[in-house]
Amino acid sequence: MSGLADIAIVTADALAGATPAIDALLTELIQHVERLKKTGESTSIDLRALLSQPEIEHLKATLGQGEIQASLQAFGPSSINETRVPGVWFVEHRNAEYQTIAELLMVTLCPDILFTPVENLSESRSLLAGLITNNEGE
Amino acid sequence: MNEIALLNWARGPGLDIAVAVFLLGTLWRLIEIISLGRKKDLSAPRHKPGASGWHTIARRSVAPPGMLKRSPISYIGGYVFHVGLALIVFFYAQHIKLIESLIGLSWPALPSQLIDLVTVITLAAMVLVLVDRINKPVKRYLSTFEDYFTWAVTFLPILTGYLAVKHLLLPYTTMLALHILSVELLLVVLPFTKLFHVFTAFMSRWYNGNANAHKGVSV
Amino acid sequence: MAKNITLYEALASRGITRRGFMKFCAATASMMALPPGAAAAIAETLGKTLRPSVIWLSFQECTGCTESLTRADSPSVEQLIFDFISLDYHHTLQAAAGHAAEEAREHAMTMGGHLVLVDGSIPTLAGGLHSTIAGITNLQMLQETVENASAVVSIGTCAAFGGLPAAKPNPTQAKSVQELMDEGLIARKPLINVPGCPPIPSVIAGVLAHYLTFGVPELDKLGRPKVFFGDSIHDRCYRRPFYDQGKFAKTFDDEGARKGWCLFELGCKGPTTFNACATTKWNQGTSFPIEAGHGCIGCSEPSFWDAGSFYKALSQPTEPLDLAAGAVVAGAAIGVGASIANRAKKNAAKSQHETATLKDLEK
Amino acid sequence: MSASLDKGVNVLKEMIDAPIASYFNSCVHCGLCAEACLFYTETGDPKYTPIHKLEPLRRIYTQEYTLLGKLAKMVGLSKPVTDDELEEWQELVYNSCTLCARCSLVCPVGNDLVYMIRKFREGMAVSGHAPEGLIGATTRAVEIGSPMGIRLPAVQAQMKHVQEDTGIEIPLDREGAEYMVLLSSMEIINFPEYLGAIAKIMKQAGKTWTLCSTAFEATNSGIQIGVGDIAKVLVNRIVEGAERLKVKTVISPECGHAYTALRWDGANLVGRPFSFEVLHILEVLDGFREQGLLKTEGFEEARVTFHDPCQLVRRGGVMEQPRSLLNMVAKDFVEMDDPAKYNWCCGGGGGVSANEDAEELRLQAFQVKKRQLEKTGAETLVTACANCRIVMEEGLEHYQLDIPVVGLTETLAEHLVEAED
Amino acid sequence: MAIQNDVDFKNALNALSVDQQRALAVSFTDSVIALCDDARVAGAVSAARRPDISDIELAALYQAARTASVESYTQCGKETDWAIQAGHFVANAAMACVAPASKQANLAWDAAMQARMARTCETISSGEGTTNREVDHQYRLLEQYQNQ
Repeated sequence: MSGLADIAIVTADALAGATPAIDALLTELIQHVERLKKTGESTSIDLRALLSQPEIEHLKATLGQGEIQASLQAFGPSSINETRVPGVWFVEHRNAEYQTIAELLMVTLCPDILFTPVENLSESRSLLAGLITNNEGE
Repeated sequence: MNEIALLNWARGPGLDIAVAVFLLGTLWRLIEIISLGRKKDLSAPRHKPGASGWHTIARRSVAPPGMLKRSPISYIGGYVFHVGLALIVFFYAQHIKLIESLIGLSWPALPSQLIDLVTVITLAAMVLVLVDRINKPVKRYLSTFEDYFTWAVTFLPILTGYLAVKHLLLPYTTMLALHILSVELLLVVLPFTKLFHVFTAFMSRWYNGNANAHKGVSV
Repeated sequence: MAKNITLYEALASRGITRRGFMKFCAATASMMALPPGAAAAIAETLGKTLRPSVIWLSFQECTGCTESLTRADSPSVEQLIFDFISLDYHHTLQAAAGHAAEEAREHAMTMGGHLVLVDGSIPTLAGGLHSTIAGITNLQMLQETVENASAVVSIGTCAAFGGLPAAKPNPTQAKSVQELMDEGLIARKPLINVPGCPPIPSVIAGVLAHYLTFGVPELDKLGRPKVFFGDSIHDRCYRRPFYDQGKFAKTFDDEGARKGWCLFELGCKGPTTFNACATTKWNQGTSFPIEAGHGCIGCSEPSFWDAGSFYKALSQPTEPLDLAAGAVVAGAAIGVGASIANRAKKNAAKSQHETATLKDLEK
Repeated sequence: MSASLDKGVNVLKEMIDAPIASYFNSCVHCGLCAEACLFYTETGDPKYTPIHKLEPLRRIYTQEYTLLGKLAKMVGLSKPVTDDELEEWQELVYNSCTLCARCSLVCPVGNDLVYMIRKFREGMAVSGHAPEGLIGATTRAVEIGSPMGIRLPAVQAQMKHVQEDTGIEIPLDREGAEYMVLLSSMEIINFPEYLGAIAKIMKQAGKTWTLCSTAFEATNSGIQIGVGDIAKVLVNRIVEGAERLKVKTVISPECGHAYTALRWDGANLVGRPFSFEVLHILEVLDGFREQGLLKTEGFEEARVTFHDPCQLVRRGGVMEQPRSLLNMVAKDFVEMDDPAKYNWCCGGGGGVSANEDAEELRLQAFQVKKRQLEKTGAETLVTACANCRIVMEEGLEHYQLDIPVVGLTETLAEHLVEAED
Repeated sequence: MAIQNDVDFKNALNALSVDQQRALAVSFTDSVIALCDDARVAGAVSAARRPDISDIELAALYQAARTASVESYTQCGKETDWAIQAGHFVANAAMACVAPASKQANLAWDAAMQARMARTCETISSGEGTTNREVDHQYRLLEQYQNQ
């Protein structure tokens, strides 16, 4: 061998494209969407526990991009995107080093993490007060 | 003792002991048999083409006229499971690896899907011959504990091997250990049971063929 | 950092917001291979749990386990968890040394309820004097430390199964924590084995997180958390299809190797090894040995050092057949002996032969 | 009388050799030998499985000549062979075995079972377990010179009778003749035409031949009962006779076991190669045919088939000759199923026909030959063994089949071109 | 014409019709019938004399004679009784007498041969073979038959 470069590290591209696992997941999603419709109950699925990285990529491409693209800056960046399937969200959490620490598929009207935490409201008042500029003379 | 330790024992000391017993037994028994010798035939020989011990070694692998019809299961079942066994033992990649590591020889393997198929067929054939042994009056009459024991000792390695490769029933580690252990059992009992016919059958064919070839009869 | 604060407070003090914390919990759940639904429960418990006191004991080991953990770049989830726990003793990491260090440990012990992490195996030959710290043997130190502990986690294969020090011929009679408990040499406490040489850092952290949130996780026969050690490398391996198709690399530089075929014949121990490498992967999920073109060496299994060469297929013998030659000689000897006896008997029969006549035909 | 189990076991210890050891080690109890044995196929009784007939011999082998067998005997796992057991086995070793060797031909592991039965009989005989009929025949063979009690005068009377019929002189004790012709008692008694046939054929071929006053009997009961020592005595008579008359060739008659006894066992019994050649009459005739010394005219109109005598064909190696000879005189010659070396025995060989106890079983076993025969639709059954001939006559009579059975030699003789003198 | 040898004898017999052959067969057999005490044999021979005998009868008689013949065979390896053996050949001769016409064999010739063997056996059993000439007797019988 002339060099390490010659060792083709063939990752699972061998298996790119739809796989039984993906199809299974998609069928499962249907159930979850149904439940969401009936009972309003949300579900989230940890993709990394179920699929290989290429599968996740493929699924991401399959589900596509919907109307909402939110991004979050807390303990590293996160992207929270609704897919072109209403009610199905793709959530990816990264740490400060931009390393993925969780990839989730959520079936919900709106991912909880987008809601303002009630705990934070306490500081809102003072923050807002601090924002009020000079109004003496009343 | 956990599975891994069992597997390591089977792959190490176990195999060492089994092969040793096999070699010891085989040499001992072969010498014990051959050393009984035989008298020289003083009658004037009659030479006929096709009549010799070597011809008989080959010829006896083929069913004589009419016999196939008389006992189809013995022949078809027998052929299938002997050929199948040979293919599995000598043409499965993992086994060739083993042989290579023991004696340094290696040859191309058969596709493992084919071996899978052969294994299933072989197992079926073995069950068939067992049923035949129980059903056929003659076979049942002749059969002793040894006949059923040796059947089991031959059947187990194929079965456990298949289950291991297919990851069925038990964790691979355990099944692989059981597979290797069952093969070791086979090696140990082979020289001391009717399984020894893997060697003596060829001697017998030769003796028979040679004696009759002296009379110009190709048996 | 004060001892009586919760993890949430600890994180908040590092400027991590509520959303950050929720995100952290989600990641932790994912790391612990729990359903994302559990994130809420984690958030709740971690919101309440106080910093536990942890004593980390290193015995016959190579510091690889500590390395594995500490090399993870901050602020990874692992790091945060270790920042959270009060690591009262770790003679490699702690600033204090000598008597100060030992005092820290004794102080932590006396309070009790602490968690003990162990890496390295424990020598038992000659009272265990092959490895001592500050004049006491590892065995004694473990005995004392475990006495009032709430649980023990064996980090790495040496602590979990004996590992390298216990490999043949095991000159120090090194034992695993499990063995010592089974033999009653140390007090029996809840024990979690996190084998691997080294273990995957996020697995170590995941186990700790699980312990802190939900207590001792479900374990397999070898005391390993099922969530991480439930599947064999082989079952989760992306090269598995090639195994099923019977496509094997024969050497490390052949066509098969380039095509990324199965490494079974090159000695991969994936089928007999249970660990999370194939899913969690290493270096923040970059890859794992098989992905890098090398077979699994089975480092998270007992006595993996004694399983023959790393490069021998599972179907191959672990050691040369030493008895064979002797057996051949012995077999020949027995055979010749038997044949001499047989000849003698046959000749005796011949000499006893009286020519048979008509009167020999009837009694 | 001095037969004893010890004598039997001792002689078996002498007999057991490498082939026997190899055979017993090879058997996998597949039972195929039974399918080849007419005593099993016609009765369906598994006890007639050839390998089972050898069970006592097997035990003696393992107990005497294998370490494990000795051990098993010591700890009582393997019981020693008893007199009662051998008595029980008499039926299997004698009554239900014609030494036809069909089993030896089909055994997939190659076991020569008949070789073992033959040796086992050595032990059975001297332990006193041979059947009365065979003992009688053997006694007459040794004391009178023929198993059927025929003395020289009877032979001479037949000679005279034949001379009168044929007008050809039958030479006796003619020294230096090329051929010495042996007879079997059966021919002297039942088929004197055989002698006439020889006379005519020899005349036509212009060969010198003779009978021998001290060795006219070819059969050898010693072989059938299985006592080598006695067989040796009987063979020696022929060897001495042949050497006294300085003949080139001794002709064995149309009797299967007489041929194998002389041709294949003879030299081994006397312990030295023969100074003369041994040929079966059919070998001689076929030789004449090839040299054009055998001229025939006309053909048998009837459809004929040929029964291969086991000892002559499968055990003797005379296979093509009967066929080429038969084709000289038969227009419509059909083979039976399983011809030549695969033939089925008539059921009376190996001493069975001389054994009253075996009669019923023999007739039962004959059914296979009956089936074969009916399938051919033959009107005449030709064979070349006086014993097969009578056994089949009886069988056909028993099953009410009206098919004449004739000897090949006489059939040829009837078609000889009459020498004009 | 005088019969001198078996060639003439056989040819002469061949020239005869089946019924004629049967008649001669009977007379050949008669001269040795005394050597056989089997009723079936005697019965067959006497029945064969009847010119009006039917084929069915013949078949039955033939079967009976045949059974008598086979039963009187001396088994290979059994002690020989020449008297019984003589009877056996008489039975064979009797078979020829009642052989169905369908068997295109020479009945008379077969009977003659069997009769001769019967005579030989008788001479053997009665000690040393007396010079009995069944042959000539048969030639004469044929001549008589031709001359009547």
